[in-house]
Amino acid sequence: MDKVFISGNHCIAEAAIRAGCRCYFGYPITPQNELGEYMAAHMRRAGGVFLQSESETAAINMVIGAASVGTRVMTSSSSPGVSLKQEGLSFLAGFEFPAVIVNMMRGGPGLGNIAPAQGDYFQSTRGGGHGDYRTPVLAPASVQELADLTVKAFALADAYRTPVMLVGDGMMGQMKEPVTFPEPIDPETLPAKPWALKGRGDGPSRYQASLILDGLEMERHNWKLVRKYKVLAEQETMYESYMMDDAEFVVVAYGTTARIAKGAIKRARKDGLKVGLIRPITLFPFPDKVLRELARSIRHFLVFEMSTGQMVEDVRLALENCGVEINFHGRPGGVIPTPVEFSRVIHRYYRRM
Amino acid sequence: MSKKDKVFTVQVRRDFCKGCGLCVEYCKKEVLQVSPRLNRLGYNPAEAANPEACIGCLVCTQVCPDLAIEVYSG
Amino acid sequence: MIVKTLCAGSGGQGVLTLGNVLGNAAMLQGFHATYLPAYGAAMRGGTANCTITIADEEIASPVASAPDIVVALNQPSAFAFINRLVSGGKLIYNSSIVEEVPERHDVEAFAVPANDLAVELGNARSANMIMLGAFAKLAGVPSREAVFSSLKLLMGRKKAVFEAGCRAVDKGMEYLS
Amino acid sequence: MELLNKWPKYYKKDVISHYCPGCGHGIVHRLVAEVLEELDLGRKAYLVCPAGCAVLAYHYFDFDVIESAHGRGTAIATGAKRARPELFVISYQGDGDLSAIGTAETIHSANRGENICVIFINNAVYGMTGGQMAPTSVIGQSTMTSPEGRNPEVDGYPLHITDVVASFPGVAYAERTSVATPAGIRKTRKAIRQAFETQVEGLGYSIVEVLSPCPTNWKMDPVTACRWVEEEMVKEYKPGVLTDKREEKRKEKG
Repeated sequence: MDKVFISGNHCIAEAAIRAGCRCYFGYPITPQNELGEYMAAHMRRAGGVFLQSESETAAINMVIGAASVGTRVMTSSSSPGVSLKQEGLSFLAGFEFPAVIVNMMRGGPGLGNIAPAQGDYFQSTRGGGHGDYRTPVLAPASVQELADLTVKAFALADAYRTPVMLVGDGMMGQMKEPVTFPEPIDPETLPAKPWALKGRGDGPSRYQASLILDGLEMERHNWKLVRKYKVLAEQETMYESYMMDDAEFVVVAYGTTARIAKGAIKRARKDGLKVGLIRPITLFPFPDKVLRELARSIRHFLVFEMSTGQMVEDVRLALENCGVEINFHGRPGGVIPTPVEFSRVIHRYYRRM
Repeated sequence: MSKKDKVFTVQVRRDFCKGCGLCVEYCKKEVLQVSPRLNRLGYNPAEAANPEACIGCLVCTQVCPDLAIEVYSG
Repeated sequence: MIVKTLCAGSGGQGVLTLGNVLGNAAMLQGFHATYLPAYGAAMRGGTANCTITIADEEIASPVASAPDIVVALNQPSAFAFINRLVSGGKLIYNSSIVEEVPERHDVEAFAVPANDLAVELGNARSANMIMLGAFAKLAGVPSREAVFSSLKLLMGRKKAVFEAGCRAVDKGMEYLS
Repeated sequence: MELLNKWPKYYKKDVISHYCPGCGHGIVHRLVAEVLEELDLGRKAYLVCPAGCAVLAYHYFDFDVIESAHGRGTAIATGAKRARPELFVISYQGDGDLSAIGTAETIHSANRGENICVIFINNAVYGMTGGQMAPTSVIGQSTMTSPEGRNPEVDGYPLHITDVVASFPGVAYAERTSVATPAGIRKTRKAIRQAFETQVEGLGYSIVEVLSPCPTNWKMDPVTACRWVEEEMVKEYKPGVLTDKREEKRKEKG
């Protein structure tokens, strides 16, 4: 297929439809409105359902309904709206229903602003809602990757029976880049979901409950989820290495920040600094193994985020007892850092090596 | 044979009854009463104290929240 | 090669369309390209701007804190963005409207009377495409053919609009030759 | 000997419910199962059970059931019905669920005219959490959180949510009944049947509000609780058909 010059928000919607998503429920919030608008224009044509819900809470529960009957389903929002969806995310995780939830993060807390930010890392990777669960989180850094990871998100959701989050920010959503879309999947050809509620027909009736009053039973369910997350960590962890071959200093950044970091690293390389980048593509599961391996030979790590320091905690956890130095530089609340700024920070810490 | 002449049998599934007494209250023919003996759930279940008076109106089965009453004809 | 361009004007001048045609043209010519509109509250305030980056390698940040070229379609844009230009950068401004360009000695300024040229062409609304032609001439990318292909892709369904666009692009290119 | 009241096909056999003695849920559960059987809908039924006393309804219903978070029943029902219109979708909800925390979902699913059925159990109290005041508690009603009786100056007035949604063009059928008397139970059965037929015909949203005794939380014996429904509750919530736009809807559909 030819390349298309398309914005991130439109790209996610198109990729979702191509991935066999046939239900979308959402509520307007900037900076991801174009996603719902694209769905409104194109989903019905694909024979699917677009419905603008009365609230974020209603949207995520409509997602639960559609997921429960075996349909590939998506909702999207931005930070304050995703907070409202946390109740439903917890239920999706408990029910083990596949669904894709997009968060185009904005500045916060509260209404914050609509500029790009990465302040929802904790909320996304730590479960966010109540209870003992995690959500796989994918963090694309280009519009092409938005397309690829949207398709991946649906595949992961189905394979592991879990809600999957796709996190970007206003910049990812608004930016246009050339994209090659994958061929559309006919949802009818996807593997059957024997657990889906489709009416009992002539078979036995089934139910889906998240209330598990028996303590031991609840515990068993929780350990089952943990085992699932372990398999996810072993098989689905994704990251990108950039200029790491001879690196003596590692920058860790994701999403938009990783792009800016690449610009900074290019500059630093011109100045002769041996700097590379590890870009987590899955934020949960976090690519801790690769960081630990690197820590055998590299002593200096620097984390960039558009937050006051959230992913850095995962880096610290990954490198616990490795005896390495971990520094952090962040710009929260919707201030987009520049490659020049990042390269200055790289220089500063590099000199101390 | 008119309905009047039919014979009906009321059976309370003792261990399903929670003794709410609604069947006793609504039976116009006073067929049912609350048993003085506890059932396995610990309730005083209803029982057919006056079975021959049953006219098969099924009101008792309709007001029973626990599907604890069975009415047979013949 | 990497060219970062900021296009700015008032809402309705077709600034975002200009950026979109430019980005598509760059893609069709095989370049890496990003297009980033300013959005949100500022968008409703009557000004519009977008940043287009064209490169022959992977583009890091799509933001241009110091653009190589600024295309200013109105007076406030010329004032607001000339100072953002990188030293040695270029300002292309719509001299039909922009009466005054702030002094800056380390950048070059190019006047294009886009609205007057558009009227000459008989299509007053094509000032943005004239500016695009001027840009392509000055920047050397994208090629005339790529811009035409882009117009075809985006406006091809309306033949008259497409042809008017091509004429305007040519007019802009000619003006700066 | 012939058994006159056969066990409903879609009610699990020989399960003792967790409901308190004299609770109206058991009656409404049976009616739902009976009407599903009567209309041959059990094979494709999908029921959303609420957070509340009926949260365990899947232990009794012998067709497909999903549980919802508090108040979200009609959102889940909307998602399921939109995704698979061939399903027969019911949202079974209590008064706290439907008219407090789920008000928005109730109003908007009704206003969209979702082709679903809502069974609304109104017992004027939060049951499962132990008898707190509900939006539907009547004036003067003493509850755990209105110990001196519901005072409109502090607590507001009883919310007539079914009357509200009945006025919506998307609502094809709305009826209020009670299960406190044999006659009321017969009417409830009929109302549920009308509501179910509304969905089968594709006419839109239907709701049956059932005034239902909660002896435990009202601190009454079951018989007195039924009397309280008939003597007090019905003064606030008058039973009857609140709207029936099915004929119009049929004409619209052509």
